[in-house]
Amino acid sequence: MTLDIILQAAIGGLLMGLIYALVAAGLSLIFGLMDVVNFAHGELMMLAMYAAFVLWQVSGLDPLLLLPIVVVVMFGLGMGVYRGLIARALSVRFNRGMVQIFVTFGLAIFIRGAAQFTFGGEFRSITTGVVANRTAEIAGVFLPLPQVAASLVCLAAFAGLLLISRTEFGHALEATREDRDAVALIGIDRDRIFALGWGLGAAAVGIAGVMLATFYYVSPNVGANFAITAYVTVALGGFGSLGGALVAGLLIGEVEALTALVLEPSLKQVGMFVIYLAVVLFRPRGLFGTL
Amino acid sequence: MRNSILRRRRTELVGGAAVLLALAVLPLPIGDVYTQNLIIITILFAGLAQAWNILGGYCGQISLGHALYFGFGAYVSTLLFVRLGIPPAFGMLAGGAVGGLGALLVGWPCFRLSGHYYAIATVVVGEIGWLLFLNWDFIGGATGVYVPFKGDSWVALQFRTAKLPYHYLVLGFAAATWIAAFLIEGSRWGFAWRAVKDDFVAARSLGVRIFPSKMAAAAISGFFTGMGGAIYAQYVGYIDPDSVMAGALSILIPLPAVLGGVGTLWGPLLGAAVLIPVSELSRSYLGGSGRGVDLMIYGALIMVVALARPQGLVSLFGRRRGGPDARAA
Amino acid sequence: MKRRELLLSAGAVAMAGSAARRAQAADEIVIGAVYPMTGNAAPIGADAKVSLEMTAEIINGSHPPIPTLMGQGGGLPALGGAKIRIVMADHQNDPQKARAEAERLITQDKVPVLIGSYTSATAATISQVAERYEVPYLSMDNSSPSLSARGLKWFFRTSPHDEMFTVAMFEFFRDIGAKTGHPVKTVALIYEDSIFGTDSSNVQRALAQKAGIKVVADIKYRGNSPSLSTEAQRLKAANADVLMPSSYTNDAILMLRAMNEIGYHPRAIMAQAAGFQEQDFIKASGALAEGVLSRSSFAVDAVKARPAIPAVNGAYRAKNGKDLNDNTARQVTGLQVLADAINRAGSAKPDAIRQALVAANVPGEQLIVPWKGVRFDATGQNVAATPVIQQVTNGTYRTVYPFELASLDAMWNVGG
Amino acid sequence: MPALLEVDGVSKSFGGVAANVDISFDVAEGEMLGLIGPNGAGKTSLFNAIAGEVTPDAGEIRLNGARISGLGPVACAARGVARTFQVVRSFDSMTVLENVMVGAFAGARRTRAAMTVATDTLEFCGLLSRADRPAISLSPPEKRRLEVARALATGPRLLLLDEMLTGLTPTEAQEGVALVRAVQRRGITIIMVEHVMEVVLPLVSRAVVLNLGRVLTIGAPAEIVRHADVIRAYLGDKYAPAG
Repeated sequence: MTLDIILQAAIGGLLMGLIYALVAAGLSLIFGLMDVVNFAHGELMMLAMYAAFVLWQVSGLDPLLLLPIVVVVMFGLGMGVYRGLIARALSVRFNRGMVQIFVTFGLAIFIRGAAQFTFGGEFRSITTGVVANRTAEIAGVFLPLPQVAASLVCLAAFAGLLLISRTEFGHALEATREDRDAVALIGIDRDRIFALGWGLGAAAVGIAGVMLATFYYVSPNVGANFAITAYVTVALGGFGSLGGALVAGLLIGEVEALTALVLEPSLKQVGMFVIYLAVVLFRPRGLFGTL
Repeated sequence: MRNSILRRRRTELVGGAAVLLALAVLPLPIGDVYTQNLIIITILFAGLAQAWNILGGYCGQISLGHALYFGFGAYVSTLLFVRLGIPPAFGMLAGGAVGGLGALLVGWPCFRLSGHYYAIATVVVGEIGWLLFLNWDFIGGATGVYVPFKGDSWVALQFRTAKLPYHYLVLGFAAATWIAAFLIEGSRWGFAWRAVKDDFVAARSLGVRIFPSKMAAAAISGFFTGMGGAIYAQYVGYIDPDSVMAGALSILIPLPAVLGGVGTLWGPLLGAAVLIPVSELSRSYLGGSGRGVDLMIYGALIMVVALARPQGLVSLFGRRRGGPDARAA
Repeated sequence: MKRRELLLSAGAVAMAGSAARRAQAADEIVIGAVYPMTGNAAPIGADAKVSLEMTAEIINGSHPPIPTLMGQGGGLPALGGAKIRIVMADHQNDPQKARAEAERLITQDKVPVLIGSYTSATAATISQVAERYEVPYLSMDNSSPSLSARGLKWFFRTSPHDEMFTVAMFEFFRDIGAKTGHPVKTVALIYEDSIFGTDSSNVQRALAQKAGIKVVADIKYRGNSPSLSTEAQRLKAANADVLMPSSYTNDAILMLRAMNEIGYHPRAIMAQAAGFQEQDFIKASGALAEGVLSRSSFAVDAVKARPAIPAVNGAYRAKNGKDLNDNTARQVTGLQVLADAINRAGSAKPDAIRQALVAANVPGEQLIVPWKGVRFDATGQNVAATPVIQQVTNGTYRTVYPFELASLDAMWNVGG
Repeated sequence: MPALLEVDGVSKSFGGVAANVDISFDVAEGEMLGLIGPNGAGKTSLFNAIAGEVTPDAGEIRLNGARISGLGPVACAARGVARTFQVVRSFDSMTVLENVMVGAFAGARRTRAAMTVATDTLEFCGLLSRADRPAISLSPPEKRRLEVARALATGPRLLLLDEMLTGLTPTEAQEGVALVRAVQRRGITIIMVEHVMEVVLPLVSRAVVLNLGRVLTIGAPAEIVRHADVIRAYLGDKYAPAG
């Protein structure tokens, strides 16, 4: 267990951690805004991966160039999901918490079936691109370029989200988060804010999806592989806190990578879960949670 | 006026007996094994949904990790039978006890959390349990455990091809969960738990002890879920972590209760009667195409029912307690 | 009572649906095939559906005779040219659903025999149902050794199981070592934490010890996990002569990429097929797959020894756009053996089929697979199923062992 | 008459904000005490301290000589302290009768006994006609009555009413007052928190006036009204009496 092995695993953990963080950021944004845990979040990412794959297959362009298109598509999809489903789920008078969980769960199954129906079950991969299959080596440590590009884009996305939170729309988001009912008094159209919030959340997970598609396979069930990591990241970081999602994502990426080094890799997720439970039991709201 | 509750409970008891009788007679005219199997699975999941309902419905704790207790029950009963020769008729109760104990162990830390934090914590605990069982060689790990067939016997809960014995076994199980829910609804616990669910601050101010209420509900819910796991193991004849402890099961167990009507006596049964046949039939008759159509139908059904009937399908049958019709004031 | 009508109506729908199916033509034999049509292994189910239906067409159809078992067409001669029909069922890789589908096929579709099922967990419950209903279950492509070790009377398996596959791997190591002067001293095992991975690695560990080869890494990894970079890192550290993975398709793709990302190119990879034999894997891995060795029960390039390959493979390629592989070739062979057994039994009665299967003795030349033949032992296992070793050479698997069947010499840079 | 409740030097601050500072007073058995003061005077914080929701930083609260501060709401309820909430907290998934039964179970063991207690309490509070209606369908004043009924059903010795009469129409207020008087006639000690003086002063025998977390004055309603500081606290300096 020499030093460079640990360093290499740590780097791998860092790169994956940033992706977990961005996936979680979308989830945290939506939860923070309206107390809704989107159990179809992994499936939204899967749709973004398929969108990137299809556009790449049709156009032959580098997936990084396709990023803006997919982000816009996902933004629209996010708003559509809100208006079509979530708005109704929120207006329910009974068992709202439960209805919201199982509506998003039903959506997840539906999207998985639709993906299977449209694309079939094959495992597809984007095999070309400026960074595809290339690795930089610095002092014995290997930096796979697709992951590095993905991490940089995720960081940029985080910066974007933080910037947005500074803008007027961002303040409206924050205000709505603070007190959903009061904002109506000062002329903020709550529904529009929720729809934009969902659009933003879907766009964030869409970015993570496109970047993931550059080095990870695409299949109808790939969303499930990342779902539980995203929920743990959000709950650990604290629902509604973007900074929390970033820190928690990195922490979980590291813990997962280093546990796989020490324990039987099949148990690597257990390391991550135990840390989550330890933190949450003493700080129920997570590391930076305010809700 | 005074005994409106007693009158309602008497009609529920009569209704319960009628349904029990109907379900007891139901399989007799049906010769087709597939349909009998469908009914058995439906009743089993109706019982499991009612078991979950005791914690999730009456006490308001949305646990998304019940597959853990289901798995405990399945493994305890099967290992006692396969390795120690203890017949599942008793193994089932041991399985239930371990399920209840598991629910207490999980509840102890997790009940300090509330709302979505609690739900996510139960998902995580469920995953940990599944991963540990997957890597635990003593219990067979990923290879799973075969339940050897030793001949038709009620004690060993094994029958070669006969379906009726299994039908009455799961019917007994579902009836037990229904009776438990019925007794809870009318008891001091039932009122306390429902108060905890609706508003624990108000409940606390009336002397209701919050944490013990949740733990009691969890123990009973875990016990019946564990028992359901033991029955499932005897019925299927093979168990492995993926089939008795996976996350998908933790969603399937509460689903009928949520769609049928949470915190009601008939919700879980009605939800199971609609949901399970649809998912089984859509898979059997549409799954073969491999186009995922059955998943689309299943997903769409969940969304439509959850949105159209937030209080559950049970609210279609007259003004059920738990809130008037959605359109009322 | 409201609820009872609901249940009855559901039951009625089920029976109506199946009744329409059961009105089969008098001289038709329905075979129930239980495969994963949705879920992670969906592509396997889709390919199985094509390979089985293609084989049925060869057996039933009128076409110039193909020099293979039941290749003359025109249905089953001993049953007046009866046609065989395949009914696919979806088990979604869930043992309980596999059990329900098996029972449905037996009781509703009245199938006299079941075939399936790719994943070993589902084979466990299907074979139990077959045993209880006394209907033969012919496992086409389940490779877990524990399945045939349960003393089941109605269980048959044409395909070799992991132990027989692994024996072929170590025989290859011995012979290639002698031939090139570079024997294998160390191996690294990496396997999925499912029944397939666990069984396969247990056999590999035992045979490595017997062959005096040191296992320098023994890594059980989480299936479908988001990243395998740390696992690849541990393999790189071990740097064994041969890496022996047991993975399904998605993990196989991810594993090769993870190793490439940290600059680790194993000197040799000997895969327990499954994911590594899939077209998706080769397409997705591109150059990374070059030189990957894998055990296989099929050698598409062994045309000299198996003249029927071009015709059968051509028919499959016409329908599915790709060559037969380890899984689909075993499905074709299994169905041929079954059709021959039914024909020899001269009846569609499950017990007659079972007797015919017990008496089966098909010489290798009559198959498309390079086995010595098909002979079932007391446990229902085909003991004459001798696998080959293949190597990916510019994008396709070419047979490299046994040397007499090889279409080219193996690229072997162990101990170089 | 021995003091039922002794509030002895209670102080409580929330993150630097001193909600209560060194508050002391006694409440005799069967008395009706008012707890008044402008918004933000620390009434609710003190009220919650007595009900056990909040643990005082300093000082003690004793019921019948035994300390109850810091024991938590459940222990307080068990010792006979019942309360209503300023913002109504009814159990929406239950009927009116069932809501009250939850309170009744504090004393009753068996369901039938609890049902009897609940039914009698509903009759006493004039809600019997609504017994089988879902709690969620009641009008706001009816919901306030339900809270009182629920609290009464626990068989309390001390009833804490949190702004029960504010925001009511004159007729509703009158019905509310009639109910409070009826409760007092049953010998239950009552502390009424209100910020509208005209409503509470005619009802209570004594009132504790709080301002900025401190006790401004304690006394009979007649003295309270003329007390300079009270006027200034409520109406601001402009109206302070001359001299």
